[in-house]
Amino acid sequence: MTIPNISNSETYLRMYRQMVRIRNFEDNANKLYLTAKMPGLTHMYSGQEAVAVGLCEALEKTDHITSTHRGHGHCVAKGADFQQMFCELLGKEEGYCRGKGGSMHIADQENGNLGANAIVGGSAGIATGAALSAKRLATGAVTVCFFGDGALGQGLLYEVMNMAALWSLPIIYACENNLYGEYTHVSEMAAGQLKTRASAFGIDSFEVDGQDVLAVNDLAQDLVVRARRGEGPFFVVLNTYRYHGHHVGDINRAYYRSKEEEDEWKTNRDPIKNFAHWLIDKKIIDQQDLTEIQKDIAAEAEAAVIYALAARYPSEREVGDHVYKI
Amino acid sequence: MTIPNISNSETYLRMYRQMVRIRNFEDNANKLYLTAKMPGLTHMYSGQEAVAVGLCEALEKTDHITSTHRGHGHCVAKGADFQQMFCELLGKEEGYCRGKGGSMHIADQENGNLGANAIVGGSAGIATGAALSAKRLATGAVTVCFFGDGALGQGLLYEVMNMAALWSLPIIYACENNLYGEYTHVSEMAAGQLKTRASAFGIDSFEVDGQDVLAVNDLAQDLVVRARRGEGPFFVVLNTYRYHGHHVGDINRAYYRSKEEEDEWKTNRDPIKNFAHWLIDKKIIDQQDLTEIQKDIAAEAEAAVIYALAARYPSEREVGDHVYKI
Amino acid sequence: MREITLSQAVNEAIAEEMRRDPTIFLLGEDVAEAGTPFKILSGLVEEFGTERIIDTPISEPGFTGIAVGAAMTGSRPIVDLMFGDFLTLVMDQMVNQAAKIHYMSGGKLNVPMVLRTNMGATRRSAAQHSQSLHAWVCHVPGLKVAMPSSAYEAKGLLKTAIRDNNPVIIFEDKLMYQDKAEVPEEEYLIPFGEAKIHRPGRDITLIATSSMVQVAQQAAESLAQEGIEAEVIDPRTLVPLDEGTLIASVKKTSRAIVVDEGHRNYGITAELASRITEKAFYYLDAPVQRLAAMDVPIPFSPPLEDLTVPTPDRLVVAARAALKGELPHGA
Amino acid sequence: MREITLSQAVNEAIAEEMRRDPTIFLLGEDVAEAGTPFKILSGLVEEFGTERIIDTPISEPGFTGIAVGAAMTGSRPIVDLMFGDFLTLVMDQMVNQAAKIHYMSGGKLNVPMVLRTNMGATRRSAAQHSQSLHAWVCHVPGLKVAMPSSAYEAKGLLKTAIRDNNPVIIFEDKLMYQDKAEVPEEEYLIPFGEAKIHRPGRDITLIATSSMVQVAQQAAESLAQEGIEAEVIDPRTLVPLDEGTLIASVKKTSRAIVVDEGHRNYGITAELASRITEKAFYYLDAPVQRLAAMDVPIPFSPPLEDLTVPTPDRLVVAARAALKGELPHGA
Ligand SMILES: Cc1ncc(C[n+]2csc(CCOP(=O)(O)OP(=O)(O)O)c2C)c(N)n1
Ligand SMILES: Cc1ncc(C[n+]2csc(CCOP(=O)(O)OP(=O)(O)O)c2C)c(N)n1
Ligand SMILES: [Mg+2]
Ligand SMILES: [Mg+2]
Repeated sequence: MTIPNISNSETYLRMYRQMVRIRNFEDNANKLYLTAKMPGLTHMYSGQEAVAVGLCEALEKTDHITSTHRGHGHCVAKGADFQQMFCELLGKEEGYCRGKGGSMHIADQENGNLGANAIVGGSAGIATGAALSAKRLATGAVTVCFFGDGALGQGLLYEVMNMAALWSLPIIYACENNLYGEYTHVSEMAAGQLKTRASAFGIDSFEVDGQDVLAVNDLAQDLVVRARRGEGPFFVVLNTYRYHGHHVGDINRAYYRSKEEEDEWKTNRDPIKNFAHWLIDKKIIDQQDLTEIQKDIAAEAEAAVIYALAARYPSEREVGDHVYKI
Repeated sequence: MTIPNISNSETYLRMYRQMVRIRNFEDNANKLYLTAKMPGLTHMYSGQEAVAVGLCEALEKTDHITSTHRGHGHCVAKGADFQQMFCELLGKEEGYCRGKGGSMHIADQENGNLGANAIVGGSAGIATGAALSAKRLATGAVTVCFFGDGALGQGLLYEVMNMAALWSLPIIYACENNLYGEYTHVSEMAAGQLKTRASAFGIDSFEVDGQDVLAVNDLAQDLVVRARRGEGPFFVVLNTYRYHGHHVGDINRAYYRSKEEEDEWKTNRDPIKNFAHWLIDKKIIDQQDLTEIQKDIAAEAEAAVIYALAARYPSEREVGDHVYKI
Repeated sequence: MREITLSQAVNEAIAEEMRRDPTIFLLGEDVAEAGTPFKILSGLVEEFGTERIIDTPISEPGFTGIAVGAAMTGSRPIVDLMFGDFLTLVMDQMVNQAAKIHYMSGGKLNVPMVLRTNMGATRRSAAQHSQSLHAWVCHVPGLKVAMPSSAYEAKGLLKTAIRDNNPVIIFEDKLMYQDKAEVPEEEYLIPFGEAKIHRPGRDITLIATSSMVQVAQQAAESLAQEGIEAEVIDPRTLVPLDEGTLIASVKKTSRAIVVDEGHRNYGITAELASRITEKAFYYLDAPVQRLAAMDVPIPFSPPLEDLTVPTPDRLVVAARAALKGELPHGA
Repeated sequence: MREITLSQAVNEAIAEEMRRDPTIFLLGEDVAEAGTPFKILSGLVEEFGTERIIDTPISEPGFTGIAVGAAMTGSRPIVDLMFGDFLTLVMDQMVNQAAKIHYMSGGKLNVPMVLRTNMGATRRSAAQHSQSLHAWVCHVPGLKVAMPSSAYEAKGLLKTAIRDNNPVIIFEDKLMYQDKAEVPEEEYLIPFGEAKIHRPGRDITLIATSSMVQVAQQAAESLAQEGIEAEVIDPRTLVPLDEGTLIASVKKTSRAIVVDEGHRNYGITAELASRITEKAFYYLDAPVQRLAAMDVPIPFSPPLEDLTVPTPDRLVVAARAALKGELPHGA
């Protein structure tokens, strides 16, 4: 792992906090599902925290991201607050989308999150368009397009990467390779080497350990600077793992992946645990303060859940609003 | 060019004849357009003959091809006859598709031509499906999917190449790089190196001079054998040029390509002229016999045109037929 | 007769047909070991192997196109499109290719394939996983469209679809997969273009598709308690459409309501209402009414989502209005 | 007033709006130096440069998606979709993304974009280049749909579309690009949701879209010679729809025919006929009739192709039948 830079302590701790916040958010979302308090299904990000946090910490608030069906992590990492997020998951009026979007469409425009997307690969066009907009309007904004290994199956991605390359757009395509698309292993879904999918378009492509938040962040910092200078686009494969099932209801997973594999990642490659060790090791924080952080976040999450459970649904009149913007 | 193999004289001459047949077909089609005898527009294949002939001569009748909006050359090369082709171009009952398809949808199932396609890239799925069918039903058939450099913009192609690679399908993706998609140069449409578009999927990829029928045919023979053995898929970029405009009505081309460029290809890189020189050079045929071949073909084409012009339109009752197969 | 779920009915139909005809294969996402997220296809890969139950990458346009090409060359593919909302991704392959190839080739080529997909809201799946988009494909000559309303129809219609020589799209309601119905032990097929009268009645005709047949039947029960005898008819296939049965019923009852879960605006209720009005105009005592999904993207929030779909209560209200000859929507 | 072609009208609308608002840009295939295959956009790249008139690769889903994202982030893109038949390729971006984003985000995000495309047959372009697919997008809440019937409407509707804060799809008839009409020198906009009465009449209402307005006007001329006064109405936008004007007319004339170049089956004529019937039922002396494209893929062969579209003659025959109160199609 990287050599610590003491002037970065703040940043390190913020990254730690954000990863813990994501994990806490997900644990609570899962609980809401298991206790039948959440409508529908949802997809847990737990295990992949270093990806979202490592990348988003390299961005400004005015930079954009697009997200996926597995989008809570991106949303938290880009600066969202728990209360509005839980309200959205429960379909409440105070949710980020007034309860109309739900988990799979959560968006947080103020922080530059253009939204989760329930069409696999569906946000690749949106992200590339945001980058074109930024370039044309000279806003200086960079866009990160998050998508999974499964989205590599979608032709749309190749179409927009080609245009991003032709037009040197300020965008980073972030492929979170968590090894599975639903119940199918990436090796059954993707021929060849993942990285070359983008280098075929002349796009500078990278591969990084998605469990190592500092490695992700270092690379991201570098690419964001370069993208702002007009040297984009870039493509990054981030190797990671999802701890839960494909969605909260996917409990019996033995037919597509082994318990051993899951345990290996959870035990030895957990991005939060490993980063905590490093922080302590490097004397950036001690165990007691870390525990304090964890407690604070747990309390914040719990309060948000309680708030959201008690919050109002949108009024029935709203069903017809927002079909068209006046 | 290749060292002649005297036992191949027959093949050489058949390839020559097929190239001349395509050129004659196109010249007549263009004349029909210019004299306002042909409905609609059509896209000329002239200049690209070595591609269609070099590849199709490596195929059996039972092998499949899919074709494009610029499809007359593929159709002739796969064994179609002039009369039914001209009838189709004129919308006559005796056309390959009873006049219902026209130039952009000409198909010749008996000879394995699954049809031209007016959706750029639209036949990539069909071709790959034919290859899957052949593999599953163990027919031994190989499919060649013809498409232009412009079709590299379509995401569908990447989706099906991925599956062809995952499933080792007996298919050859033949990318005819004639440098333009309509009025736009390939360099404005395609980032990176064309060949790597397929090697990114682990597909064995090749580049060949598409004006050299022997080079094309040598490679094709090799790949067809390998595809039948289950070593497919393959991808080939064939560098070539279209002599006419994008379609017969595209007369003023100076704003997108120079007269000099056109002349260079027509004068120094004509696939038919150069092959004729080679045939004479290698004493496979003399000029007199060549001229005889040309005359025969011209007569065949002329007769077919006269026949087609006089042929009947389908009866009005037919308009409702073939919407569904009973 | 035994009872099975709609999910089992689909599974049986595919298994029976695959045993009969080795040229049939099935492809889609997570169809093999996973048996689809809805577990509809469980067990098929064990019987037929991964050569015939084929897991694909997440490439809807690609694998649909592959099915078209396979269908043109001696195979009879079944495509599993995980959500009906993904029709957006396969329109080119279905509409510009599959639907037109037989016609464009003057009858020489044909495309015997089935696209199985689903429809229906109120599953709290939000706007991109709740649509009922069958109106689009009904508008395309060359495609056939089936809408099973129970396990019984699901099996019989799917078997017919698989044997059809044309591209057929079949929409299953997601919320009905666990619904049971009586299904014969012995083999049966349901011909296309034959509507089914689920309940006879003389006062008003309720024409309903897919899960709306249940809605109509519940409404008919309620209406019966008020002395109103509703006839409930299920067209079963929208293309081809059994116009005759619909019109005969309306000529008898003089009133009709069409109920469907697609959006109301420019949806299939308009076509059915127009066909009836055109051919039974002088028998009608009131305009044919339409009940359909509200013209809004489907909201996630449960209390909002529940407002968007037709319900028995709303149908009963509409029926009472029709019987009074009132115009719909307060016009 | 000066006369300009529909093609010039489109060009002017875009140029005027681009001068006014620097956030507007246009993208599509062969739009810059080539000015599109129809030469509609000639001259724009010279004025606005390749940064604002952007040639794309042949990637309809891709560049449409890019437009959606650009529209969400401060730009107002215009997409040029070369043929309406390619709607098949952009349905996901338009329907699952553009149409729903405002709603799904609870009103926080919006997508001010225009998709310009075309429609119309009899150009001998065969089944994949002749379709009129507007019914599909009319069915999707969140999209607006405009159908200009002349150069005048083309300019005014397009300017309104560009200023709209929602995704708008505009269908131009390919065969009308060279048709001229009077167009004011000064700036004007045509509001959405306001039908235009092209010709007043008391005996029958002819509701026609796009080029079918010309067909209706010709039919009206012929009918006038028989003493039948037809009112010709052009809805101009199908979403939003000016139901009021249509219904007021039918209440006056008691008879109506809807004419459109999309396929008849499950097409837009059904919705318009249903709306009228629902709200003017007791004023109707005959069922609303529908004239539309035949339900076949468009054949290449000219004598066959000409059979597939509505013509003035066919409309006159239908109008006479309606006036006699006959049912359509010999029912
Ligand atoms: C176009 C489309 N196809 C299929 C699905 C169903 N689906 C939802 S998530 C998913 C797997 C996605 O895999 P990946 O991109 O690797 O993301 P992950 O779930 O691993 O985060 C699938 C197939 C969908 N939502 N959209
Ligand atoms: C999906 C689609 N987009 C656009 C077009 C219009 N179009 C027809 S041919 C063509 C250029 C194709 O270029 P290429 O693939 O290189 O083939 P070539 O014409 O050079 O043979 C275009 C853009 C089309 N027919 N289909
Ligand atoms: Mg994954
Ligand atoms: Mg080309």
